[in-house]
Amino acid sequence: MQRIGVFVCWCGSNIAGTVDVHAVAEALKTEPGVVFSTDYQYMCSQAGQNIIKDAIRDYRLTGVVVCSCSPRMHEVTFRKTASQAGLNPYMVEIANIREQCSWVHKDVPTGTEKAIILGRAAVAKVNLNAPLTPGESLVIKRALVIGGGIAGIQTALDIADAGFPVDIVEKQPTIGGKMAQLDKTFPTLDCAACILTPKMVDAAQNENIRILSYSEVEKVGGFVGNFEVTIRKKARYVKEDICTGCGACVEKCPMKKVPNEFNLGMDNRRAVYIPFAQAVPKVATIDPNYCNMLKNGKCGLCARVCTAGAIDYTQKDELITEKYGAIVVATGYNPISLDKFDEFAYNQSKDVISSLEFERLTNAAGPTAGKLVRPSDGKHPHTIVFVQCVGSRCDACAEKGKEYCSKICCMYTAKHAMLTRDKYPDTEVYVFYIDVRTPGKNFDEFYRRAVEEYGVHYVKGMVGKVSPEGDTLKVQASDLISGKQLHIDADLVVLAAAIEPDASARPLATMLTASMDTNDFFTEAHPKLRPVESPTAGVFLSGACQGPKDIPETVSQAGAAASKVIGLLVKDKLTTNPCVAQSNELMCNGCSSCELVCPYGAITYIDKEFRMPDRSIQIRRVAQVNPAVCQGCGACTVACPSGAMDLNGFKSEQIIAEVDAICR
Amino acid sequence: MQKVTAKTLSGKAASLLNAGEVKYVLGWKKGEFDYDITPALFESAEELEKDFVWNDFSCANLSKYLIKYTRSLSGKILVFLKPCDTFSFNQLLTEHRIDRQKVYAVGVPCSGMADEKKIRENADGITAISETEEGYLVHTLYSDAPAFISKEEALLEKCLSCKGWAHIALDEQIEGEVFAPSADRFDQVKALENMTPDERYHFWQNELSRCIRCNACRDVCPACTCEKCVFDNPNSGVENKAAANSFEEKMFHIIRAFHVAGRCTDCGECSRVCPQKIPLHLLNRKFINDIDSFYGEYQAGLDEGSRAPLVDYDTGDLEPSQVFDWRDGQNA
Amino acid sequence: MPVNGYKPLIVAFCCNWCSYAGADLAGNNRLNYPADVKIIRVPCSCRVNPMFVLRAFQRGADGVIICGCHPGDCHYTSGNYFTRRRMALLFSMLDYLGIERERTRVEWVSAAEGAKFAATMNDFAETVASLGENKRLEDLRCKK
Amino acid sequence: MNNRQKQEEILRISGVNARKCMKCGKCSATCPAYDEMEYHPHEFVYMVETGDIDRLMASQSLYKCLSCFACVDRCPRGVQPFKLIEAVRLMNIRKQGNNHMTANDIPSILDDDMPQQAIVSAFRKYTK
Repeated sequence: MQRIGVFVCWCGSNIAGTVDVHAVAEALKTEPGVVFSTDYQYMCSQAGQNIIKDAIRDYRLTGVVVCSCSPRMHEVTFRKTASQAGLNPYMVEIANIREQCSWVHKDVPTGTEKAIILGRAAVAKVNLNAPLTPGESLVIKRALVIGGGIAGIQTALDIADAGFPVDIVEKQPTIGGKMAQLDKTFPTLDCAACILTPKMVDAAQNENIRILSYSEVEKVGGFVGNFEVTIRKKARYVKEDICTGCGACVEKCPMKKVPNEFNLGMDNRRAVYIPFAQAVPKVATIDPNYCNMLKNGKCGLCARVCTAGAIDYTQKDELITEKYGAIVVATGYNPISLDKFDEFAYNQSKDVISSLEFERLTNAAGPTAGKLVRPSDGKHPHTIVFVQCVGSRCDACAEKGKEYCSKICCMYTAKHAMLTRDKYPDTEVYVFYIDVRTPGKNFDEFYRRAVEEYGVHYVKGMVGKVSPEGDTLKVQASDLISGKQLHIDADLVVLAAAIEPDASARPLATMLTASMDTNDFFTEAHPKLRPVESPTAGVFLSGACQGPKDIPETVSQAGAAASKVIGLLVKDKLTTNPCVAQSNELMCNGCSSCELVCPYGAITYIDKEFRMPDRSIQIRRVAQVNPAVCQGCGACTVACPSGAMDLNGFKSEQIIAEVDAICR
Repeated sequence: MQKVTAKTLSGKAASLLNAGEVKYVLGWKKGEFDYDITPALFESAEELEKDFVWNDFSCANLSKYLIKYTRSLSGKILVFLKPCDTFSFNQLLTEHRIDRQKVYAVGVPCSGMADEKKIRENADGITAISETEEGYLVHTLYSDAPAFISKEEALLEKCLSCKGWAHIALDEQIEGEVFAPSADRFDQVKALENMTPDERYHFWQNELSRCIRCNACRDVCPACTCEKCVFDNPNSGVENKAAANSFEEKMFHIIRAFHVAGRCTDCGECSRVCPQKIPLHLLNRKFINDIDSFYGEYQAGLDEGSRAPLVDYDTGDLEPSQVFDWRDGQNA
Repeated sequence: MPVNGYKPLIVAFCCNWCSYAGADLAGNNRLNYPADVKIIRVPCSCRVNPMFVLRAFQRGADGVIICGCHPGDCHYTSGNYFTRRRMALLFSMLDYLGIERERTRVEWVSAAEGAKFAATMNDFAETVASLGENKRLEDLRCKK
Repeated sequence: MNNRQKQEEILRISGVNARKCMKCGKCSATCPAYDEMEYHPHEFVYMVETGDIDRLMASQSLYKCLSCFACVDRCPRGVQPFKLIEAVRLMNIRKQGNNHMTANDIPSILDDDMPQQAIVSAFRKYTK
């Protein structure tokens, strides 16, 4: 028989306001096994915890029931308290009489009655509790970073600097991500390449970092400290270790009309290509969709000109399986497709472009070598209209666009407008905005500079329509301050497209069993207190995969994610949750039902000898649970017809006792 | 009357025994009465000669006994499997319950089995039953002239919707014709579904109130093969022998049906052995019908190694809240 | 929520990661629902054995509701998919035995859906209260 | 009907949630009849939202709306300004003697360029 102590918390007036705490303590005194019962203003306070510790010693308690807030809040606290007093922490149960009682019911009699019943259920459960001891699992001291943009690079560098090996998996032929495509960065206007490319080189040269470019994650198994990940290294038909990146193949390749994705299709590349001059790894890649040799066996020019002999048309995708202790998701973002925004004529006119395309047009390494010209005729634009919030802040029911604010558009549009006026003072620049959102260090100052020093016309209102007419783009917009409808003949219209998570994020989340919100952004473990951790243990979040972010925010989150990873990897062992499934071999049928429902592959079978009553020996197949792998969901316990499988901490007997106590 | 004779089977078994190919033979022998044919283990040709029975009352599904015997006996066991029994055999192989190496499986074509309960319904004090081509002559204490009951009238419930052979690798198959099925096995389930809830409740109350918890259904069921039944296990939270706890007494059948759901081959043994004539197969068939219609047709034991529906899922599965509307739509 | 003065007894099994957190959120936001609802915490909805559901009815519960993460969002990847099959079959069977189908329910409530949790419990409690006391399961074997 | 009731009536008839408006002005930016109007689509929404109903009901702007639905199509918040205008028009027409058109007005409007259908639909729209 257990000796149970009951501790009823007032939580100030949070509980005591709707629950007669004395009555609860009094009523629970008569429950089977209860030898001590009391109440106190704040059980979680030092004084409250001392009451529990004293009672455990004075009354030789074997079990503790705390009637208080949600176990999600203070179960850990009270377990620690118990263990400080020498009681096994798993002998503590919480009756949730705040969130699920005092806060949702209005009158004292109802609240008190329910609190007593909830307390009774907890006492019934503790009566059947058994001491549990956490196990241990080894931590593989290697991290995986998925995504090689600035977020992934920064996370990898920080982890590597702490001395742990890191793999970066990047699906493109080079790392660098979106930042590599940008021209200048707000609000300091330093050039993106100047600050990013040294980091890319650092990553490539860091002996703790292995870059798996042109690769994708295919399968994820295992658990925190011990993930097993299969990575598909796509065939690039060039031997990465031999290629010197000289570019001779690119020069000779006769397939010249391949849309260049790095410049968003505004110019062409060859079938064999290096995305950009500072690519890391600086290795050529053959595009199998365009290469004549790969498509129909005719050509082979690149192999002939390659002095290193790096071209290999027979290369196949390679599957790499590696073990990791931690995984960082840094899959980033993409601008949304503008196909649905007919009113802005994005698909009708070449001179209506997205902001990312504008970045490439003004980038010295871009298709026009940094000269801002109209994509249609190469002429210098004199009137440029920027439209903000294209697809951002849309109603959830609207078919196009996203509900959220994309966060970065206000600032980069201010940057674009300012730089245009700076370089081409003869241009008129209009920015149509709904609100200008500039919360960030030196952000508003930057925006004001665009207006005050550079004379950018900021117009409060939206563009309703863009119609291409001959050489010009007729822009019809409203100016809400003056109450006029404006008609502007523009030469170039730039749309600040909303950003969305990369399409690879959703399937990846499924593989990682990490949760996502309705917009496909990864969910953090706690929006305020654990912003870089996914709720799935061992999975961390870095950059825009978690929500729209600018570069400084991304970098700081990347560093934060890295420090969390380092904190995990420095441990040699993790204590495992002892609330795991356990198979009673005497009752196990060996039928495999549990094995088939286990999402973690924690169950295996062995043949075991059993001594029968007649002294004969029988060999039976029985299930065994690996406690380090089991996460304690309990799916197996229901699949098991004989009830041989049970879950520590949530045994069938305990749950039935709770049911009985509630239904008494 | 069976088209394959008992002599054929016992002769086959005896020769294998004598040749040392098998050490034991799992078959049937006569119990107290002519209609009471029970499973039996034979160790010699002489025993077979003396006791082996194969007739319309050899209903018992022998596969379940193989769990016990493949473990406790050393040496190969010959087992006779009727077409319906092969499903149970397959299912037990899938669940790793039988050591296939120790079994010599012989498939026996079946011409349909007789339901002793149907015969006894109209005849008290049966002294003997003799088989004819068309049916059975029932001799009783109270009449000199035997009464006649036709094979169709006495046919066992499960034979009305015979499934034929499972896909199975038998060691040997006796040639012969299998009784052809005719009825839709879900007719009664659908009829019940179309009743009002009150009607259904009264139907089941009437049936289940007769249960005496003799556990015959559990003991005969080839899916109920747990090392220890939850209802016998003090740690399951539901164990109780006496009726002090009302749970076990009343919910036994639902839980039993749930535990075999997706594994039940619909062999009908539960209803056959129930001394209170409770149509327990209607619970199992309800689950089978639901599984077939919600998740696609599935026959337990049809193929060895197939994944049972309850240890499987599809991301697009029907929601529990949609089940009734969906089925009402199907039945309408 | 008494209907005609009758207060039902409702047992709610909530998974620790979504629905129990959703219930906590309902509390944080002070969203009222009837005190007739008593929550039992389980790690995952797939821990709920049909025996627990039947046991609750046996012991006098008038309604049983199982809440878990939305399909696809299970903390343990696939637990609620199994729950969905098991409970669909179990509830269908109870209906087959003549037990009112409105007494059983499965609802997916995420950790962010405090309002949905409260609304679900209000609705379920009202439905169950309007059915009155559950005697059927208890009486299933006792023909009067 | 007091102001509050009128506001509620308009919202009820139109089924519009004026509070969803984020004042971006895309409706007015897109409106082909903008220059004809005293109050513009975004102002309609704002006036209904703030309960400035009488001025709106008295305005001729109501009848300048072409019912082209551009504002409905392009509103990023799904507010449907046109439906509000239609509702205000209805409110006007429903008042005794407030028909915007009578049968007697038609002959003077008719000319060869005017499609018959336009007359019929205008008559339907502007009279009770």
